Amino acid sequence: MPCFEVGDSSPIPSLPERISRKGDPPVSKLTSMREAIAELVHDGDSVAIEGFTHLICFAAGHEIIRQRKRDLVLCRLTPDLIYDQMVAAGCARKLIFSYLGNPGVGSLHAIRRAVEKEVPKPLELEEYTHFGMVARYIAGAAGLPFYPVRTFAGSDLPRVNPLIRQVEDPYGGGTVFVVPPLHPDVTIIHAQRADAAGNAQIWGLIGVQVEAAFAAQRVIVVAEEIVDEAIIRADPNRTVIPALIVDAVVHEPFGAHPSYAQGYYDRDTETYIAWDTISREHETLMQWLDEWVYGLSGRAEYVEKLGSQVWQRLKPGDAWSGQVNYGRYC
Amino acid sequence: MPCFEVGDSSPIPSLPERISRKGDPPVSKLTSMREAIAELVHDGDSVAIEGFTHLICFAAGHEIIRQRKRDLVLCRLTPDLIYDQMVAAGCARKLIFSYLGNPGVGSLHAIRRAVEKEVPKPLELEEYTHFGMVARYIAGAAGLPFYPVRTFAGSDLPRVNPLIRQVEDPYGGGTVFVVPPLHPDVTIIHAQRADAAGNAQIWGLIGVQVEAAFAAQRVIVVAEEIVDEAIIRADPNRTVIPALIVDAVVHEPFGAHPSYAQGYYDRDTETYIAWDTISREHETLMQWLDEWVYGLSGRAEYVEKLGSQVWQRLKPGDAWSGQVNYGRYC
Amino acid sequence: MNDYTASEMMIVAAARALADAKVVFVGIGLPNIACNLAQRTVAPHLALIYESGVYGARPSRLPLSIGDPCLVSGAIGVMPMPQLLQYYLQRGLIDVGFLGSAQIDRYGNLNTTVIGDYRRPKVRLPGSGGACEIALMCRRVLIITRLSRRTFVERLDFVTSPGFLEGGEARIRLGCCGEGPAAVITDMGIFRFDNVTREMFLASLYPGCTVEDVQERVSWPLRIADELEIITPPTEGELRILRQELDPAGRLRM
Amino acid sequence: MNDYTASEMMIVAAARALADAKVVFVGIGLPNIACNLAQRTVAPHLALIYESGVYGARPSRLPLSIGDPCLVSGAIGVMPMPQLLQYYLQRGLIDVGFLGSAQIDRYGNLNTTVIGDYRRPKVRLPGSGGACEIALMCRRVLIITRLSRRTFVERLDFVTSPGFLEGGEARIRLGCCGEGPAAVITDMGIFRFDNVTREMFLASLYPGCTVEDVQERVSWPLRIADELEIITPPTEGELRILRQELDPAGRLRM
Repeated sequence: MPCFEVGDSSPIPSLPERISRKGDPPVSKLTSMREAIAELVHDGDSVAIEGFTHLICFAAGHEIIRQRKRDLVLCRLTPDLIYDQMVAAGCARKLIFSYLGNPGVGSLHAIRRAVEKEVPKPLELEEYTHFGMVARYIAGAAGLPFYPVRTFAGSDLPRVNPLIRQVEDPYGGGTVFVVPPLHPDVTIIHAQRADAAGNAQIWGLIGVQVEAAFAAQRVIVVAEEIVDEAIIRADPNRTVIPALIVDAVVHEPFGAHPSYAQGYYDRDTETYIAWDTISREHETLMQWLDEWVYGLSGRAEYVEKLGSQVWQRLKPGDAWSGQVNYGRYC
Repeated sequence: MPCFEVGDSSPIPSLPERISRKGDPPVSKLTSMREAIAELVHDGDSVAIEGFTHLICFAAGHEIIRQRKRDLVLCRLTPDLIYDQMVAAGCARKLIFSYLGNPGVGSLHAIRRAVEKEVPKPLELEEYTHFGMVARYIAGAAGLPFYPVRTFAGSDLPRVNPLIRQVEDPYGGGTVFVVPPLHPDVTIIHAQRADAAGNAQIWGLIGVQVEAAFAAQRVIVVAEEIVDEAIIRADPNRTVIPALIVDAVVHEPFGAHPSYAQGYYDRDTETYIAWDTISREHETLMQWLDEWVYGLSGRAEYVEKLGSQVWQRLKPGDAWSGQVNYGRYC
Repeated sequence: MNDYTASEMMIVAAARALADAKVVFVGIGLPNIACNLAQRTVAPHLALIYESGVYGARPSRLPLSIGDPCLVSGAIGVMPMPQLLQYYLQRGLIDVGFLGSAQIDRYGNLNTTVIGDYRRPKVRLPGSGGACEIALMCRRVLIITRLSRRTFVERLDFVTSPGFLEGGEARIRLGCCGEGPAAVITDMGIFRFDNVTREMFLASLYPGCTVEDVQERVSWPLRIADELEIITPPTEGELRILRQELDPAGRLRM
Repeated sequence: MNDYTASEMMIVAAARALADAKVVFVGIGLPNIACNLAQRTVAPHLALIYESGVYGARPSRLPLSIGDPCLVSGAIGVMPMPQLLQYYLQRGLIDVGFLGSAQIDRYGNLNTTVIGDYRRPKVRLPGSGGACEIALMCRRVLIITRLSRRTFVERLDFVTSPGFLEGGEARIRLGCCGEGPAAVITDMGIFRFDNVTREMFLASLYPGCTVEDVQERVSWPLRIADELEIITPPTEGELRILRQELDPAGRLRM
């Protein structure tokens, strides 16, 4: 029985090369999206572009499509439009997921076509619940061989997914389900701000981004703003990703659209609703990809093509956090 | 074999009464320290006054001593001065812990006297590593029957603590150590600020406070400042404890001294160093308790007795966090 | 105001079911509207929790998704998903969870995964998302779904989220912390579950609906309460809030 | 500047051992001074991690405790302990951990728990704290302790933190992610560990110290490197930083 698939590395991760490669905090890792994807995402890799509704890095997904990466294992709780597009473009061979829908709208038609009709090609599914996926990332981030959860009991999911197993509680409480660690080859994190070394801060929904990053072999941080390290150090409790685990930093304003960045721009629900029509036929979807992905050089052109009226519509009002005093101790 | 001791409740916590008692967020739970301890801490209870160096609620510990609570099972990673004082005062029958020292200074003499010489009475020890204790709190907070950790291997601790057990990794990685959940009867959390319902925000070291609170049956929040709910809602990512799990809220400025509150007052290292002398003999320690605990009505008198010079010495300079924009969406 | 749609009645019934709830796990779509209506009527202090990581949301608009930014600004707390799923949901702190379903059987088991065979599905549905853990861990589960023989089936093609399994004590033997489905709120009436057999029975009807209407849309022979309650129609107050604040576009009136 | 104390030499030797380290788990006391000295000399980009939950600290003063507020203000990140212990330490991201000990045996196993019997101890020591997981999970462990026959014992009263256990392959069979002790830095010289037997051997001496001085303070017959290195004494620069910035009170000179 294959107990570790692509995306699962050995239960005891040893990361000597990572530390020596990434360890120097002051080194700038700033690069372009094109270079980051070219260097760090390879055909056949397992890839996690996470973010629960919030901060989904569409800019990275589009660049992967443009560079015609193939045979990827795509990991995400909710594949969302971004993986629907990547599957339609033929980038993926497999999905590891927990909810296959366009939230509040309906189906993800491209993924359904791949599963039900093998268009443009077959797509393997490895399925969990949200909590099951979250637990796989936790185990990956924590360097644990498995993670116990009280979900799955009574469900048919363990019957169709042999990676969901059980262990006996040594304190007499019966059996409990467990999942194995998920170690994506690459995790791509979108953040509101980061410094050039990759220390990143997020506010609003954090989802499972921290776990997905620590679980991964390589991490790309994409940020709305690149800030001085002093901004990060002024509020260390806000830091979610340390430079220590980051391989590349990309400055890509509006890189999450039609997902959103709290405080920067709103979720573009119109695009999510429109996708239902665009994606119903493979041909119209491919036309959309031609126009909005293949036909553009990158996110800057996408932002321009979308036009200022859209950005105006998506601009939120202000709601400031207030600030706290950490104190100066000397 | 007793697999659940005091402080361990059933592996599936059902908390119907808790929800109905604490659920209404807008209800004020403000009370005095005296009433909170009298109502919520009972003889024989397991009690966690957590906070890793930071935000240790000495005010609550002193009130427990004043009210002459008995037979408590005291849970804390580092018993620190506060449990040394409570043990000397005869409040405790057992410690669940992982590091028994006065950090950077030396021994905790009262606890050593209890263990080595049964003065003033015997003290049972249940011992873990830091990570083991943290894992017990995580299991408690998460409603899990056990929690896996890669520590303990090769150590003698599992030999002397039968609650540290092993399970077999169902993915073929060998055995892994586990600890059972810790469910304190009461957890006392000190925070920089909270609203009257108990929603609490902390910055600086958070330690294991969140886990200790969610693991507990009852929670007392003690805060340096009581703020309007709007302050909490302005920065929701800063919230660590929700009113949902809080039974009482106490406003107790300087309640953590000689521990500290980041941005409010410094750790009083002089007191930590002086404790080494005070606590070397049971008699001098009891005289100190007479003067600083039994002889005072509460924290307000302690603050006054300590004197403005000390508070001036402990006052930090300013180091503001800056603020972030959450955005107004309507 | 006397004319209202079946959808409106369904939402109102769902909101009323939250009268004694303190903490609710909010789903998107109908449950979202019901929770917001409850907060404005029977349960003013209802704390809304979203699995995206939000506690104590005060949405200023009706969000399309459970991860909408309007749920974050002004919330009491926002946290990583591991914390919400483990410390709130798995810890047993949530009163009520709402679920919908593509298929439901008489024991309240739900299928949102596939129609047909799992490996070669006729229709690939979204899957569990958080439904399985909500079904297992919330103290009570309210199911909202419209009546139809395609939905109310003899046998599920796939069990995504367990209700009472094969009935009787089966769920208790699972050892999960939630008590299971409390009601199925449909567009014609409300089902509850027998305390012993755990089979659902028709407990109440909306005004103007009959037992026959319901039976026609359920694949198994219905069990019916001895005293079938007739639900009070939506009040003017309920309809006003629903139409003016929560459904200004009138989608529930279509 | 030619006169320096054994304590100063020991700190300087420990700091130099961090020359190629990127991320160090900082303990309190001597390790704390050594890490700060390394950051100012051989390892300017050294990231300091404290198990209290701090990453990338820039302490403005020498803290008495690893939870001091000066470690928080101006740090890169501050996080709950579960995150630091699991995602950094257990995940294998930390290069070097420092440990002290009350007892150490020839395989680098450490005892900080009890002298005497565990149930009826002659002396109750602090216990593990984070030492056991640091010993298991940091890639390399540096042990700092003063030489004495009470410390360097034939057999530990209690194994708090495993080194190479009974030597040879024993540690590898544990399956932990760290490689084990790399060196024992004392006040007279430095021990390293044989690659096969995993027994410690005297690898270098400080100027003016002899093998006999060391043997006198170790309970077992010493193994000694074929070519015993003599450590370069503290440089003027090292001593200046140590005395002016890190130990102005002169505690290391006593």
